[in-house]
Amino acid sequence: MPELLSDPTTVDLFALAPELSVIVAALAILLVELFLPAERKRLVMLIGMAGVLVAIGFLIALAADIGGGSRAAFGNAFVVDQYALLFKGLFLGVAVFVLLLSYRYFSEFRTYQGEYYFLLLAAFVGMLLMPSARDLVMLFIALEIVSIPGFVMAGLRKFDLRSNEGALKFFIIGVLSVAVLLFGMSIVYGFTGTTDLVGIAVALEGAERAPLLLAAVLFVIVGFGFKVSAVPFHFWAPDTYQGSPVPVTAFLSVASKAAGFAGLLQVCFVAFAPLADVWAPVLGVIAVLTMTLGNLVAMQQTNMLRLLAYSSIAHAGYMLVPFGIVQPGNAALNSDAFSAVLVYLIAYAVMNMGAFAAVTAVTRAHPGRQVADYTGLGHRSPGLAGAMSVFLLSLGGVPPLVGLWAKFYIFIASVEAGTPFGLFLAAMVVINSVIAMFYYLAVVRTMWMDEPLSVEPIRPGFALGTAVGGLAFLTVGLFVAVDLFATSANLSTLVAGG
Amino acid sequence: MQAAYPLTFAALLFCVGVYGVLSRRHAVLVLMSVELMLAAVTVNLVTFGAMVGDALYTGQVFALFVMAVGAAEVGIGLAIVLLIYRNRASVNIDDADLMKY
Amino acid sequence: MTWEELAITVTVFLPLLGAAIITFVPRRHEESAKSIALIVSLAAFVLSLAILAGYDWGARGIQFQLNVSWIEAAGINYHVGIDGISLPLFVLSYLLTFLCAVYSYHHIEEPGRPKAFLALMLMLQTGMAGCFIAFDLILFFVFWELVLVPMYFMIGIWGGPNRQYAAVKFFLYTLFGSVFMLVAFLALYFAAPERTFDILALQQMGAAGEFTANFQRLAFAAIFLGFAIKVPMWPFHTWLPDAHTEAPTVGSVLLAGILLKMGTYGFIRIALPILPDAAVEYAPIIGVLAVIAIIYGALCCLAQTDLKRLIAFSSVGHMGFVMLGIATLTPIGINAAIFGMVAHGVITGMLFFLAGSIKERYHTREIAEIGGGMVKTMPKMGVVLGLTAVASLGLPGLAGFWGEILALLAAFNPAPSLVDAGYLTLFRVLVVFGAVGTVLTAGYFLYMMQRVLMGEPPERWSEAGLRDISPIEWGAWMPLIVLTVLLGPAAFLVTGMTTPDVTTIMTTFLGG
Amino acid sequence: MSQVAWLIPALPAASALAIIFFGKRMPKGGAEVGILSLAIAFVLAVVVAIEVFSANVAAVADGGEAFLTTVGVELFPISAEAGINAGIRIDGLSAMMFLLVTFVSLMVHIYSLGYMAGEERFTWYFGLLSLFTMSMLILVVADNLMLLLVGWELVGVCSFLLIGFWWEQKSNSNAAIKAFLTTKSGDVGLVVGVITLWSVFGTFDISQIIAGVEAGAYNEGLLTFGLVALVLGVVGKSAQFPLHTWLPDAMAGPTPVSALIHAATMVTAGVFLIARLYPVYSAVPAAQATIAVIGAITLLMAGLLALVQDDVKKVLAYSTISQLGYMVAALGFSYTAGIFHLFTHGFFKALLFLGAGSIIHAAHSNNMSDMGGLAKVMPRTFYTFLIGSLALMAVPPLAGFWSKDEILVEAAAAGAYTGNLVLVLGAIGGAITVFYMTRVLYLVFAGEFRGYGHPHESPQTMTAPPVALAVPSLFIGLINLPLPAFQPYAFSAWTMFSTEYWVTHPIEFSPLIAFVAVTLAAAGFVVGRLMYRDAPVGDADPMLRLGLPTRILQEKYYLDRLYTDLITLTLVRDKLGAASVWLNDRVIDRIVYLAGAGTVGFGRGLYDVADQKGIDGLVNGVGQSTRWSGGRLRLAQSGNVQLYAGAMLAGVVVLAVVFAVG
Repeated sequence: MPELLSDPTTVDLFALAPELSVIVAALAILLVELFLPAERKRLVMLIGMAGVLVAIGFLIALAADIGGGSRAAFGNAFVVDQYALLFKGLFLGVAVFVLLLSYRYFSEFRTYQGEYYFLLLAAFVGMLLMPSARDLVMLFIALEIVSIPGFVMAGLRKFDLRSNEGALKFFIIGVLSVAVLLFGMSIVYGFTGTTDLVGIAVALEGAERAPLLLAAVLFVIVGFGFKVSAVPFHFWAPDTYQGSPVPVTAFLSVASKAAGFAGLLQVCFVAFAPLADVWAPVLGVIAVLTMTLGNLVAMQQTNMLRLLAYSSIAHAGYMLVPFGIVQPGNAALNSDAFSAVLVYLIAYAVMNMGAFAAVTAVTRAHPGRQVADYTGLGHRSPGLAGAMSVFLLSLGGVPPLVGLWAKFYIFIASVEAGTPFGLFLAAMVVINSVIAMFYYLAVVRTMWMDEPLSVEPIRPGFALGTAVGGLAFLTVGLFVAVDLFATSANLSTLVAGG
Repeated sequence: MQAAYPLTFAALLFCVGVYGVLSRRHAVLVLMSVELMLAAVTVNLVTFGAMVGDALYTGQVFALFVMAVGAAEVGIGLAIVLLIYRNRASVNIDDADLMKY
Repeated sequence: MTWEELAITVTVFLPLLGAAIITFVPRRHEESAKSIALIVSLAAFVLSLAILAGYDWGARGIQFQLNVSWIEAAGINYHVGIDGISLPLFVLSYLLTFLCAVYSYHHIEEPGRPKAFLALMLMLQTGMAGCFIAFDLILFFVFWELVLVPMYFMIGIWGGPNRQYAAVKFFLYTLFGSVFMLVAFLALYFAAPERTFDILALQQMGAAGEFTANFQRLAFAAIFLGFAIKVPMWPFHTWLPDAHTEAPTVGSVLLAGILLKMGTYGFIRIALPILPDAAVEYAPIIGVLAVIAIIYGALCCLAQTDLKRLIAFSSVGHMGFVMLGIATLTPIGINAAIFGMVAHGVITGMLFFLAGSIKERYHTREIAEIGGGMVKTMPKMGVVLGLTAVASLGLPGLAGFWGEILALLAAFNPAPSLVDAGYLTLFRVLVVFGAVGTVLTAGYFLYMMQRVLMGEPPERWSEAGLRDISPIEWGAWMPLIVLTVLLGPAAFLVTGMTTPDVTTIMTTFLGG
Repeated sequence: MSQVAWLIPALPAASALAIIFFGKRMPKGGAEVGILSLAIAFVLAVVVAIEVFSANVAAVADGGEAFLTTVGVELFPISAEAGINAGIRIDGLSAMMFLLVTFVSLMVHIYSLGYMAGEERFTWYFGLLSLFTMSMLILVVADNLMLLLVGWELVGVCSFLLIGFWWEQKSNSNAAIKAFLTTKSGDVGLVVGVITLWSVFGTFDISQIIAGVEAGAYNEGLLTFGLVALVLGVVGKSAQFPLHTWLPDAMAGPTPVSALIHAATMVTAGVFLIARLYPVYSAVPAAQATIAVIGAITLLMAGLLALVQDDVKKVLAYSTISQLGYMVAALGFSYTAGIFHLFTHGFFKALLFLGAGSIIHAAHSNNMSDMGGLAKVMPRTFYTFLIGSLALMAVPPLAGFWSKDEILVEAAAAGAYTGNLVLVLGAIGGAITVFYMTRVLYLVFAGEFRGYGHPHESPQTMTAPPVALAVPSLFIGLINLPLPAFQPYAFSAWTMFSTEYWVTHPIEFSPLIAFVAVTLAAAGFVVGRLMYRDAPVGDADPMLRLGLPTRILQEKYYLDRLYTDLITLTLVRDKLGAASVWLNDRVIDRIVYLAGAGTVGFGRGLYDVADQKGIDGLVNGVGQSTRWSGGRLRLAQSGNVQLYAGAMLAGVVVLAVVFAVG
């Protein structure tokens, strides 16, 4: 295994360019913010936006450069391939929208703008690293770079007890799960003698299945399970979502979760692929529990953010379904499952981001964040309510919105598996989709069919309006291109690049 | 073989950490328990690093990373605890139950 | 791209475009949404007539075909086309939408807001028409579901006092069914020897016996659930009376006129040809349920005190005749079903228009409140209601007759495969019950006419100066009245179109 | 001429449209259009009849085939092979019906000019009359059963509209609904029968069906079923026992309507249908026996009912039912006897109804107890009514004598139990007929006027049509004189459906039967005169003083109560309908609701129990056990973060065990 021994000190600046440009922007924000008068501080958002856009530019250049191949740095610990690029593109796209969401919110919030944008970009650096990480160490670092700024951002509303509390819960559960993850990683390292993902796979192939090793594999998966808020590692999510500033919640429920899935994909489909017959059923069961619990509890919520929190738990459940059908050695099936997760992730990012964008707009007029605040929104701000309806219906899976297509891929993959368990998973997705419609529809109904509380329209402002409109457009129109996502980055590129 | 001793030690350490996280009411003690868990990981990594003996000293390097990141984490954690203490004059973890269900 | 290839796409998506345009109408000029909707729906209707004019009546198979790849990874194509089975319903959907656009000049229920209302209506049009031209299961499904949302809003915002309940019930009921349907579609995709969602390809495989009996049974059950809820067949009908009763007039008209037909159309287009063996097994069940629906719908109608609810329940019975025709698996039965669908669309659409206008004038739907004597207070409205009611009860010479009698005729002589399976006697018994159903149907309609049209009008209505049919209403209704009368003697307008393709689609069953 | 016989129904169709759309703007409210079109149609009918009848006479003379012209087109296809046709079938039967329908209709049109004068919906009335005539003519002319069915249903709905013409009164609309629904119930049989015949012969075409029967290639059981089912339709439409109850109620309509629809034409549709399919029926003895028995029961039962009526129109209505019974019974064994009675009866019953209308018009009441002595004030009405009555009483040589006598002769010739039943009941029925008509004559025309106001003779338009109808009532019986020498040129030859049938079923005369019938009739008259010479009414009326029999008859054998109360109201509307709604709202909907509510409740339960108590409780348990071991523990309800952590770790442990074992 020559690449195992490749020099870990090699650096490919071009391959690292997107990360570097975001880092530069983050540092620039910290610096510039010091010299701006209080009322102009919000402009640092533009620096962040510039950094993200430059990173997107580099991303495009990288995509053109690697073609079907890959570039690597730090030995083989950091790899840029099509898979990584797709995720990076997703993250940077989400970053653009999170920045748009944050602009008005934090400029009215008035404090810690520089810190917030710095932390946000720092977290995105971690995300950009995540899909490229092909080494346990690198994965761990990327995960922590995503998490640690998240803890701070969740507690950014310093004088709100709820925010404090949300941050604390997030922190404790996060740290605990990282500890478990690390414990697992250390044992895996001990068994395989390497931290390289492909190396681990090679070592696990045909190795004796010691119970301790299997437990360690589970520990590693649990670490990511926390990030994607799978049951029973989901407890922090509703409280933290409720307490955090809304843009941060959006970040947590979309970007952070996507990063978790990126890591989970790499760990499961590369490193632990030989043990798929062990972890797949467990993840399948977790998927069912996650979506069922998420949906059933979401139904009870009166707080909009908690509702979306449980909804996002449920969606994590859907996304875990393809993991449940993976079979060792069945390349075609695994590739389908892999694509299904990717497509769902992208769709989920678009529609959930949209929902949070709309919530951000409404929260400005109604800080209480109750579902009741949305009563008669359709009469007050038809555009906003229309967009929100599109997002919610898409989350519910109403065609031809993008949410349906995402579910569709999961259906196909799980039926494709042809096993009773696969069919069971498909059936659970079906049943859950119907259950989920209850609460999505309830919100839609409240928005359109109840008498409004006031006639005063809610104006989201330019940045937020652009975000809402753009995301609504994507939610409606993306179905034209779902195929592209499914085919552009399939499992083979990840495995080959690893 | 000698590796059994440090590994057992690490496992015990981890369990103590877990126990602490679950049972201590004082937030700082909880943070310390987390540190114990991370320490267990570090012991594990160093042991395995020596046992595997790979050329890159991955285990040891990994341990360093864990320590560094652990320090950062605890820093953030203490900051959050401080924040809570300032707002409600209590560092009891189970007082933080404003949001539930 | 020629006109032949683009015709359907343009016609189907034009209303959606219109809906998009309407949303950009500023609120100050909300009234101008009506003219836009009128122009768009008229243009779309004219386009559909152009397709009708360009259609080769004698030919079999689909025309105006366009088949391009859409989602290649999953084998989903944008495959559209039209044949004799879909053409009548396709054109009818455009006609009804156009008439609804005309009618909305006359009246839109509280809270008004024509902009949103008409945009939804046009969206609905795209979904409805799309269902009839889709030759790819997934495309079909998308259009099928596309109908759901606008109708949900129509009922939920512009509906009666109990609108929210009705809207949610409608939505979840249909969604429930359609999810099963989607699963069945996927199952077909995977079970096909050559994976495809193409309806025509799957039909050929179905005819060639590529699907095992057990698979067919399961797949048919799932598809059945989806379509049966939409039709609605007894006992999946309970969403219908609520939805109809609460829906605004235009919503009821389109719901009864087109939406219900999507279910029956689905049976003819998808369920029967792709799963012929299961169809033979399920046909007796469908037949029995259909006849139960006929009798049951009529009995429920007798007990109704609410005019609109009565009409809604009458749909259950009428669709029962349609399903009975389908259950026979014979060309005559299918022809009867399609004719029944068109006739029901025209007649019941008209009845709902009338119910809406009556509600608008009397401010009540309660028959007792109306109190009779409408022929005196509003002679024209009364006569039109009377004519439509007798058409609905199946009077020969009017549109409602052929669908019923031919369905009975077909049921007396079901397909050879059903006879071989020993169901001949069952079907003949069903004929007798179905015929009894026609009497009950006549009964409740006459009873309704007696209570609404005849007698001396209560004083408050005779003095209220109720306005008779307005010119706009005449405009919206005249085409339906003409069709109601015309489709009786000129039934070839439908069966002439359908017969070749019905024969093609039924060949599997004809052999036994 | 017969090629263009479709013009005969087309004319009233055109006039119906013209009247309904433009009638209000015409000087006579549209009536003139109706009368004109009917007059032309009548002329055409005469021309067609001459052509057909002479051709048939010629056929008899040279042994050729009976006259038959069919012209048809396919209306639309219903499958690759089959289609629905529209076509006309002209033969002796349809030519005869043309004559009857157009003539009576024309008379009724003219009569209505006076009778309906000043009526609010005058135009609408004439529109309906034309529409009805068109429908009836479609029924008559149809060359296939489907088209016949169309006409059949159309006359039903016209009848509904005309019975309920004065719909302001609930009783009228009730009667209309009753009539429509009762006949429609019978139509179940018709529909099933038509479908069955299609199933047997693969066609609706009457010629082909007859050809099929002659070829003998049919499923006999199915055919019998179909024909018996058709009889059910006949029973409904022609008001035969037990579905006759609608006809007396139908008298709620304007009297001219009763004359046209409920005496001469529509109610004979059933008789016509059997006659139309006579060759088919004659191949199935069981069906023929059914017909004969039903007819026999009806003729007697209805005749008895006529005895106790006070309403003059109801007497005539029951009399009509009774006479229809004769026709139906006759068709059990003889084609010619049946349709001959149909033909003659059409004229004199229409005459009687028009006369009754005139009387009612004058007395402002339907009840005979409010009449009396009208012979003096309205002589023209009296004499025409008398002629009609005598014809109905079968007094020789008036129309009714010949046709009724023919039925009895044929019944005697047919023998067997059906023939004998018809013979006996028919003879008794004849006496009853005479009796109740005698009662009517005395109560209405004799004695002093008992009503209110001053009755006077009706206007010209209302007296001329009865006069015109009196002529055929007097003489029309002579066209089928049962003389062997005359027969080749008589009615039986004109209307035959095949030469063979005419040859094998000669019309004969039996002096014995004629004598017995006349004797019975005379007895009836004598008894009637004795009882009603002094025009006793009300409680004095001997027929109303018979106790139980009167009661039974007045309650119409309780059949109506059975139908209306028990079936229609109790069972269908109140019980079954309510039951269905109950089933709908409470059961089916409830199941769905429960499923929905169950899911919601399950969610709530899961949320309360599983999430909050179960998972939380599990969490509590895990947390507690750790706390115990630490020695400083209490039951802690709050303290969430650590419970979360505990749950998470518990999950890890459980999964780890699963993993390690798996």
